[in-house]
Amino acid sequence: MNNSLVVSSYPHIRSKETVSRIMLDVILALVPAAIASVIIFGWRSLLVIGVSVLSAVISEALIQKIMKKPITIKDLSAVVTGILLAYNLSPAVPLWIVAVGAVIAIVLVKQVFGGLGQNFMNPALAARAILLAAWPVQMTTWKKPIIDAVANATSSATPLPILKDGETWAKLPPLMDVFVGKVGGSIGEISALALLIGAGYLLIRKVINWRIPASFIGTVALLTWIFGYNGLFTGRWEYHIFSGGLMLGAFFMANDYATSPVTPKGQIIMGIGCGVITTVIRLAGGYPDGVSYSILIMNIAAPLIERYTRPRIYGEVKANV
Amino acid sequence: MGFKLLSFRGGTRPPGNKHFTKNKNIEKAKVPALVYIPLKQHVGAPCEAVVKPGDQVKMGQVIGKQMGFISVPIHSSVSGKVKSIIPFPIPQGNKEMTVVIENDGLDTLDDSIKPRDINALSADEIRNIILDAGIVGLGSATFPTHVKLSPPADKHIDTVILNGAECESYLTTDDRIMIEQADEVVAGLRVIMGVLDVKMGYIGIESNKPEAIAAIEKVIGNESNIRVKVLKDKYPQGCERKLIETITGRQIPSGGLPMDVGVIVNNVGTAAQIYKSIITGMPLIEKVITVSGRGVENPRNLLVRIGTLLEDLIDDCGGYAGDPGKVIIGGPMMGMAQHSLEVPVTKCVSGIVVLPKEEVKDEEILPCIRCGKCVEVCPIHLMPLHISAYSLKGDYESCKKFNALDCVECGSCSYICPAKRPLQHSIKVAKEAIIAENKGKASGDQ
Amino acid sequence: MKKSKIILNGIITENPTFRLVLGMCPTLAVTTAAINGVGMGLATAFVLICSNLVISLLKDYIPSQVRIPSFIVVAATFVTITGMLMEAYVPTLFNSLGIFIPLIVVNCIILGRAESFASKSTPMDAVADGLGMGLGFTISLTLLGIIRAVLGSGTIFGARLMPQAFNPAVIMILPPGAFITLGLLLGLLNKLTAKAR
Amino acid sequence: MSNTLKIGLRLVVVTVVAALLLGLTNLATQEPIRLQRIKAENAAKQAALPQAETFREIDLVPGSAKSGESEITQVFVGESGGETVGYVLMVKTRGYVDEVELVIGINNNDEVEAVQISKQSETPGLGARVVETAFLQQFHGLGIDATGDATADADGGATADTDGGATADADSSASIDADGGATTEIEAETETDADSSATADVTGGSTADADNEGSADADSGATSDETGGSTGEADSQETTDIDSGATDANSGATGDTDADAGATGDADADASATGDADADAGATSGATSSGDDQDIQAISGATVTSGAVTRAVNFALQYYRDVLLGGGAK
Repeated sequence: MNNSLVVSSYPHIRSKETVSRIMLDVILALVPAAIASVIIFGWRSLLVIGVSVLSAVISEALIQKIMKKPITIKDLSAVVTGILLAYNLSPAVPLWIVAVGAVIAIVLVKQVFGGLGQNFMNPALAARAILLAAWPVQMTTWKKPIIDAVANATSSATPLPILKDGETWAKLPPLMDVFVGKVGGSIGEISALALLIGAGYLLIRKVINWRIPASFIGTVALLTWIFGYNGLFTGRWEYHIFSGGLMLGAFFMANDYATSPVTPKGQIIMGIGCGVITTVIRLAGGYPDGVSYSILIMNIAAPLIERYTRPRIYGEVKANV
Repeated sequence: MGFKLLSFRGGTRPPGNKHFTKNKNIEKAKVPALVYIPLKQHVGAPCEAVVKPGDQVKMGQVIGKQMGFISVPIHSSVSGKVKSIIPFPIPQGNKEMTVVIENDGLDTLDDSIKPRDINALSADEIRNIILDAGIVGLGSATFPTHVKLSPPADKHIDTVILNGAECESYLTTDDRIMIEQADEVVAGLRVIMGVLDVKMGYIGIESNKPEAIAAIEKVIGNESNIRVKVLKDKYPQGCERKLIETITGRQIPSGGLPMDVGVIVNNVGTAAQIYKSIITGMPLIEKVITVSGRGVENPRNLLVRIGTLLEDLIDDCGGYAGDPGKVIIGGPMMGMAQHSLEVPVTKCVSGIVVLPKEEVKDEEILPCIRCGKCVEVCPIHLMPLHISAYSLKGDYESCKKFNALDCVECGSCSYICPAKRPLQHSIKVAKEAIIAENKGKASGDQ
Repeated sequence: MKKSKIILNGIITENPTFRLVLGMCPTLAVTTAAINGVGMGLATAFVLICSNLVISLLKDYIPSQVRIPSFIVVAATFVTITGMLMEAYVPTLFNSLGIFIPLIVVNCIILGRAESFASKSTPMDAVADGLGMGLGFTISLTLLGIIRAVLGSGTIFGARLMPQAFNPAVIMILPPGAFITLGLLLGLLNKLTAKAR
Repeated sequence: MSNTLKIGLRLVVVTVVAALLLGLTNLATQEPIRLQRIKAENAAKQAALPQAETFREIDLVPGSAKSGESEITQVFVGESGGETVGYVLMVKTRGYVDEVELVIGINNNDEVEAVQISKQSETPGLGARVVETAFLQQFHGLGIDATGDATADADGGATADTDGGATADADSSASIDADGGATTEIEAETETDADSSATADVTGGSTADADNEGSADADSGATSDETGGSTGEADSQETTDIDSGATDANSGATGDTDADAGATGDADADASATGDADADAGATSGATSSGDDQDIQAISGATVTSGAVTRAVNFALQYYRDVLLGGGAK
């Protein structure tokens, strides 16, 4: 008789998926954007990312120690939050703001609400919103792309403010520049190309699904095309989808597990909601970009959406016949 | 049969691992010197022993008599002497009264066992034969088959489905039965259709069993009222509800039974057993069992006498390969882990999987990250994360609102969960609590 | 009950802001600077003491069916009087507290204490309760005001506290800052008192 | 029935007593409040035009008293010893939160003497800072000729609601000077009448982009001056009109630079765009007397409020020029 046999409830096999593996995949998927950022803005980008990640991880460990909870930094979720926060900041941002932001994200938004999976908003975006309200000057100090400065010195304007006014469209940089990321902006959001490479990886690895990104980007594209400044169906949607934080937001933040609905229908509603709010802010609002605010607003609506989009269970309708 | 494989929404595909035994013929297992035959091997009331220690019994002789409608008799699987009747562990983990028989090795047949002419029998006679043969659902559900074949008059049954999906990993029992006993399977289906007076029969087989599909199709030939349905290789395709939905497009109402949508589902092994028992008169005393997994030296498909202990079976397969981590009766998704090998094979056992130590990891349970994968895989379209969370909080009322009772306990959610949360287990806990409460209420009302 | 205990109760055990979580509107709105907190707190304390006293005196006269309107009338009277007096004699404070003075009427503290304490107690106890609650409110508001002003503008009671290099976090003197500060303070106090128990 | 009556009666008694108390208080405080208000008003008028001893209200010209968001509500003639020493205009304008009321004193030199804010309820720490002396002092000496294009300089975090109010920068050498941790992009359209050169001077860890447009005809051309770890870019082309301007102003050059410190343009500049254009005020002092350039720095980030106040002052000056001067009041 062998007493070393393990007895547990079924299933006795588990998939290879683990939380840290998922986080690692997300980190890997974010690497191309970091490389793009270093090429475009120089090493300062990497410094910001480093400070952000380090502060996030340290503050997670510290707050868990203070709150006498198990320290879970090895699940890598703090690293992901750190990277995402940095990606939403300007490469010229003072480093102390980065550190403060990471602490806000981890302590105030994530751990205080119960840690991994319990945060009601995307920690990185919430931290960014707080930073922006707290230090508007420092947060909106931008850095010109270094690769652009040499080649073409006429304009460093990013497309979004130009897009706000139909008359200035002539100033739009070439679409390819916008797509590759040769424009100003936050560290992680400038290169749609690099983000798409990462997003492709995540889709293949099945870490994310297509629902939120597709409905988000699709909604923005459709609405910006319809409501162009020069009459209906004249919008420059191709600029809209590759500019600003849309790619980063759609693939890496709007579909953040903890803050988006788990139901398939809910995810599509979430994406459409984000798209509508983003478009409204971009076309009619006071800010150039609305991606982060749209995601935060929809984050708050996510539990409600989830409640009303509970999948119809097998056999439910016919039971009433 | 189109080119598109039939499937359903939800589900997942754990590694199949059927290659261990897929191409191995069914062989007769060694008959042990002692057999342990529990008096409860089916869903329903346990049997009452009709032999006492010291009695001589013959192979196929009734040793436990049926108690009530939902129950079947139990037969001796060997000839020999009753040694004792003791409480003994059964695969489900608890102990039941068990008849221990010393095998005399002669396999002397009981007098009642004689061949019959299948064409001379009426539907009721067949039902009685099935009952007397102790046949239960052999997929592992062990629901008495004669009950299944006696639907209430108000249920109009128009379809019979044989379940040859075998979506569990490792197991190749049904696969081998379909390949080697295709005639019996199809004949068994005809018997069932005849008893129920049904015009249409389907055999659902997953696409990963091409040999079985070919064998069955060959037997069917041009017969127009029996069809093979090729199903996508996906877990839990073999779940009755999903099988019916996939093949007929009908959904069993929440809380209902297959017969509510006019369908009766039987395992392919059950069908073959029905046919064999009718023509040979031999009751259910042996079963085809897959012994597989990296933890056994020589994985095999065996025809095993009921009452054989697991240790005898493992020995028969060359013993353990390395250190065993887990011995599972059934497949790894829904099977029952055993803490010892002193457990007999009963009618519910369709396979034994031995996982080596290195495959058994004690995974750390992390907080739910709301990835939604459990929602995606749930074949019933439940939200396991919420039910589980409520269950762990003891809020069974909310579990009920989230349809915990509809859970089919396939374990897909626990399998897929990256945080390794015991989703299925906690849902089961909630289910049991709700059922207990409902019963309490019902008896309170009376 | 001892008066000192009643007063302490209002300041600590049942602090209206941190324990009873009453009067959130002025708490969140006026605490952009410590001085506003002091002013608002004292004005509320004054109204609270007066209304508590009067309600306690009238408790046998006012029929229970119309007690709520009566309490409101009493509170509103004192608020209006306070407003007039402030405008006449301390116009600066009146200007900075602005709209929140009339809103003292609907401050739950006033009605809450009238209903749960003053209408059941002797006049002197009611005054003590008003004093305690008023002071508790003042202290809470001042504390919030100090934190927000220091972080949000680097000043305390108008004097520069933080070094020039400090970049004030503007959000702290905006409405979100009020919520964040209050939330964190509530959490902190709960944690501290939970330990004490 | 009678019970209901009794209850009602008691409630009436309570309310009557309350009304009495209120009446008494009102009686007692009425006079002090009135005096306070007069005092406050007078203090504001006095502060706006210190040289006056008494103020006499004159009639408004209704048609000209309102323009866009700004409205002149009262006009007083400030007198000292029977002599007119200036005017005080009460102006109402629309701020970010609510109405802002200003008291604007204009002296006999046709310049703004002082501006006072008599009522505002702007955001504390932002718009509410318009009452600060540092901001209001900037209006001192503002002349009437500038009214059409008086420009201001946004300093700090301009909120995204900027509606063009925060404009500007002017000095003889048309330099845009972004310093501190400021800024996004400053687009300056420079028309310079002098031998000035447009320079973008960037210091600190900031980034500036001065994009000065015009037609280049200057002798010095554009220079870009970068210091610190910043990136700056000056892309300037100037219109030069050498003979006219250079001689006019005391400083030897007058520039009229219009820096738009509006929304910045980046994807994420949502909350607040910032312009930090710091005009070299010293260089303009001479020019102001001739009324060519004005610099009013928006305080903090609240460009909506600052802009509204600036426009209100300009409107008051316009009214003064068109109505009070034009009407032969002087």
